[in-house]
Amino acid sequence: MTDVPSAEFNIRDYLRTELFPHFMCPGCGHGIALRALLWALHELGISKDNLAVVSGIGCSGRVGAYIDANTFHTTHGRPLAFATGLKLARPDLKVVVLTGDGDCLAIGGNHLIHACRRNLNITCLLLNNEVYGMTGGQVSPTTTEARYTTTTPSGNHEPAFDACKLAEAAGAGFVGREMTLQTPALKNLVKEGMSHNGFAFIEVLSDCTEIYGRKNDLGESPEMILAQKAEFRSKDYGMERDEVFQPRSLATGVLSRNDHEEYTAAYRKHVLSKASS
Amino acid sequence: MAVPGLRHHREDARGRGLNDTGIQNIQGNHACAVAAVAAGCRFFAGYPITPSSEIAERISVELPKAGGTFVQMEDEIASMAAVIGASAGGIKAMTATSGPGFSLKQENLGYAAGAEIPCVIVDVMRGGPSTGMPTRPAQGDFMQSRWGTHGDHACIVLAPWSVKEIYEQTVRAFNLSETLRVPVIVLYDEVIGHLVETLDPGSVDTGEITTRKWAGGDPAQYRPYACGEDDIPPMARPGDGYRSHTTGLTHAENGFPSQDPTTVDRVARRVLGKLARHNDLVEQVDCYDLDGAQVLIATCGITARAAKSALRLLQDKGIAAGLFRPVTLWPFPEESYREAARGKQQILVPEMNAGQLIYEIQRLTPPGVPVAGFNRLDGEPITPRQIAERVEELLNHD
Amino acid sequence: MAVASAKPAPRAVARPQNVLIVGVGGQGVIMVSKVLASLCQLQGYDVKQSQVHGMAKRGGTVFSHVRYGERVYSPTIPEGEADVLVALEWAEGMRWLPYLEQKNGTVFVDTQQIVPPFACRNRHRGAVGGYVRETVADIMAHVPNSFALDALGIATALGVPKASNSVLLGAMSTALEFPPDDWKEIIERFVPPKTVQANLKCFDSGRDWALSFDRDGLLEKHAESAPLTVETPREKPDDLSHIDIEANWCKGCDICVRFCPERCLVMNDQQIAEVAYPERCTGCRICEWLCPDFAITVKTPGAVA
Amino acid sequence: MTGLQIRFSGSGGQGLQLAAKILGHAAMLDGKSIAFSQAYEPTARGGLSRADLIVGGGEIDYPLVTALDYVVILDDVAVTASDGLLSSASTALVDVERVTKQPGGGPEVVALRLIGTAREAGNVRAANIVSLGALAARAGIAGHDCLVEAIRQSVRKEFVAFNLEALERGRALLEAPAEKPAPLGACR
Repeated sequence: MTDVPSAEFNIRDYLRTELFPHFMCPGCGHGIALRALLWALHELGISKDNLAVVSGIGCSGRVGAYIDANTFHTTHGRPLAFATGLKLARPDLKVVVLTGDGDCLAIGGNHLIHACRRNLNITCLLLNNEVYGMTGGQVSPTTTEARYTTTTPSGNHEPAFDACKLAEAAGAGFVGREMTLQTPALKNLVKEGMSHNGFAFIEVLSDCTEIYGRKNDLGESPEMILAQKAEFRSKDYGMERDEVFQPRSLATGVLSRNDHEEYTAAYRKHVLSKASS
Repeated sequence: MAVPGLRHHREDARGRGLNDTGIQNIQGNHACAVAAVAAGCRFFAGYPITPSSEIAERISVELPKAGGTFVQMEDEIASMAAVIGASAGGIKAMTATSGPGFSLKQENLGYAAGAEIPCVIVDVMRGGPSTGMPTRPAQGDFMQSRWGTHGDHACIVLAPWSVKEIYEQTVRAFNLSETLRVPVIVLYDEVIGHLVETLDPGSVDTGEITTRKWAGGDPAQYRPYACGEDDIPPMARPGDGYRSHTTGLTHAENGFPSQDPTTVDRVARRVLGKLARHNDLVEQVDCYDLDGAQVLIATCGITARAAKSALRLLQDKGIAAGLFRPVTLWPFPEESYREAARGKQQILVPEMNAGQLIYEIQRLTPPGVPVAGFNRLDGEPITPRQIAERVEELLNHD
Repeated sequence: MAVASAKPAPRAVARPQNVLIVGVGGQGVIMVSKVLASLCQLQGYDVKQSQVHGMAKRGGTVFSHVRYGERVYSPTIPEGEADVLVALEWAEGMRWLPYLEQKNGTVFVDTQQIVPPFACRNRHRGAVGGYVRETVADIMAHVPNSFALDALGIATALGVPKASNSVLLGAMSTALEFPPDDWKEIIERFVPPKTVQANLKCFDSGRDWALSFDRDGLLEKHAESAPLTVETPREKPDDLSHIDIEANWCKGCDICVRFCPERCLVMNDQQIAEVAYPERCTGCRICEWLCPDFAITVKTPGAVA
Repeated sequence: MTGLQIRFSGSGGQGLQLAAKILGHAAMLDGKSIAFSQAYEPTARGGLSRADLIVGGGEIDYPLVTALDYVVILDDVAVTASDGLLSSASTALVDVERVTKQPGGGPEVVALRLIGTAREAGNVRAANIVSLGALAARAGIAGHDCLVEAIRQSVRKEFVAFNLEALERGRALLEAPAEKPAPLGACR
């Protein structure tokens, strides 16, 4: 139970190993995403005692429990609202939110918008696997068009949406996207997001092999991961010029950042200082 | 000016704690906000809704002066979640709302009950259901306050009947919530929320301000939901080295999810039983003229004040009536009620709804004693005369 | 699209033309292939392209097949059938030489050497470590249509080292039938607006270089040069990386087995990952990073535990 | 206990809530307890507006008015609103200009130039304070010095002097024997 990890990144220093093996399905991308997060925490030198991880409901919500930190598994869609209270109460804590595409974009969509707008110093990892995995594979706001889920028996007819664009438009200080295959790049992106003084929204392209992959014949995890690689491009490539080959117009990497005032700093400056004078 | 002991004051005196201003005329909702800060509340998250908005407005002035944080969230659900988050971070936190907003908070209220996170929720009742009559009073949330969230859960509901009592019960709500790790609801109607009354701080009795029990000792030995004889587990404050897990799933004493029937049953029974175990702290009733009364009136909030006036009207007519008022509405003070009801010939439950409290009263009243209701659904308060007339009518029917 | 409306009718090409573009991550292989593919498409050809990139954003191998013709069915070029091979990096050029059509194929190769993190390491127990040993002279002697140019040098001289891929595009344009202006029009659309002029200058320089290529002179100049070799010290067996697998945690997803570049791992009959060829491990850690179950730990020699 | 029950009523925007609050404040300064309630309707302009005050010597049992001792009526829209609360024991102070109807319940009606007096003082919006002055003179709810102090503490500094003058003019309406109550609607 020591809080001082070794110099080299050893993931077990950050895991509640007594809970392993974890509950996630074989090949679930959430595990890789968790590694990238812990790796980033290690490289940033963030103390486990000072780290609070808030998650919602769904597969993404269960991931936080494996982190040896102050972990809160809250209600469906509300981790950002919960984290807002936690961070305002305890600005000294590093607060990370783990959420999923259903949790964050459907039931919790309103909280996402306003968390971005407030620009509180919280890092939000959206583990996007395009499906409600925990409840058995229902369609989510990011399910690719025409894909089959247990509630789209004839293929998804609803358009998917780009959470990063939403986050950017709502004013998030930092917005990025990366796939699990690029683990070191994902780690670096998380590091960059956590270092940003403001709300950092990071979409992680995860995969749901067991439910979503099977339902749509997307192959095993390796195939699903490789398929992501074919569909997403680093922003460095300049998506807007890619006219010929454009399977999905989604870029990875740091997508936007701004220098809006961080919320707790603004609160101190505009409210607390005036109240005491 | 020749009025001793009084300093400059305005009714909406921004930023003055009760003790700073001395005797004052203050609105119920403002008293609630001032009391919360006095009780140690340092976080408030809310969303505007009539008739509770004055609480948020006042506390947005008071909290920053105490170094606390006020945030207006994007909705009622977020407010409740933020309050639980802040409390999980280790500070006293509160939200306030009215009927429709209270419904939206129910899911997270269940979370707070399940995870045993202290928090205070104020519900200022208005006419319902739905948007109903936002500016008119009602007492339609008696049952929602107890059974609004899902599943078996422990929670405390306090029902003040005056501005002074709003102050006292708000402080008490924090004390109980902190001591027992349970969500506490302060429930009153629009009449009392908007009522301005003269409040003398010298007459206010809040007792000692208490704070939750914090985890101490070796972090390696800490189990978040393990507790001693008192059934109240000490809480870990993030940053103190305990690194515990909090979840809305059924959990074992170590805080991690469990579906083991024995464990689930054991933990559930402790949580549900802890209020009964501390009933001396939880229960509070207020009774008048019980001795020798033929009729017992049982009600709370503004209707209880009408009933108290009605006692006098009835006395003038030679009818001996008593009043039983649960200040702690839930858990319902069962034994105290049975005691109060003993020997009475008629029970009357006036309430500003179609009949809610009456079910609890019927359940607890000895067989053979008639229990009648008097209900108003028109957004108008029940008057003392109406209660008196109803009592007379009931007695004449005998 | 002005270009599209002015597209000429496709000329009859007996069989699809095959262009293979190779390099390492970060060099711009994809950009070169995108320019070519777009150009072919706008000229009215059927185009197929396939590529592999991204295993390592910097340093990993990247290649792209571009095939165009009246009708193209398969996107990949079979070995020995590439009409043009463009290599942005020397060792990659050597590695892909077998794909070149042996008699008439043309190769453009940058003499720039990027030693990849893993490629230069001792990949097999007992193997001699090092970078490819072929020299410019070797290539020119073996491949009739070979152009070895210092594209990076040319681009650097023009002040835009990052545009060395445009230099190669210029050189390569001499081997394909499209008019230079069409190339330039496409390049303009693919590079950032601020760098258009620089890239076009690089394109011209590359094209000029290829058109005025003095094969004999260059051969002479390189005759005496030493092999282009980067030596790495030979690793001792006890320096090998070690893979630990926590069998209880492994759920058998197969990711590590499939993604290991050296094929060190296998699934055993219990569907649990196992190290079958420990000696092949180069310590790249890809299996560790991609294991969703945290079951794999790679211990590399010299690392502080 | 039950206390003295007072209502200020009229149309929205006439400053009735403020008058009731000042009176309540003055009563508090005078050592009494009050309960003040108002109709929470959006009636900033026009529409019925009322503010109820109960003044007592100790804790007030029922904080809402049940039988008014005094009612101030500044507009016809408010005349019927208090019908059920008035009796022959009640006193109604009504404005002679704006109130033309007879309140129900048979109260003693005292018609006064409340609005007109405010106009003469310089601002028609001071009718609330004029009424307060008249009511206080009639009912003796709070000491004069408490009323003055309540006004000082309740209105913006620059308006204190003017409001005190309005208060005095209101008192004078009932104290001056020359100002005999006029019949309802006499000024129309």
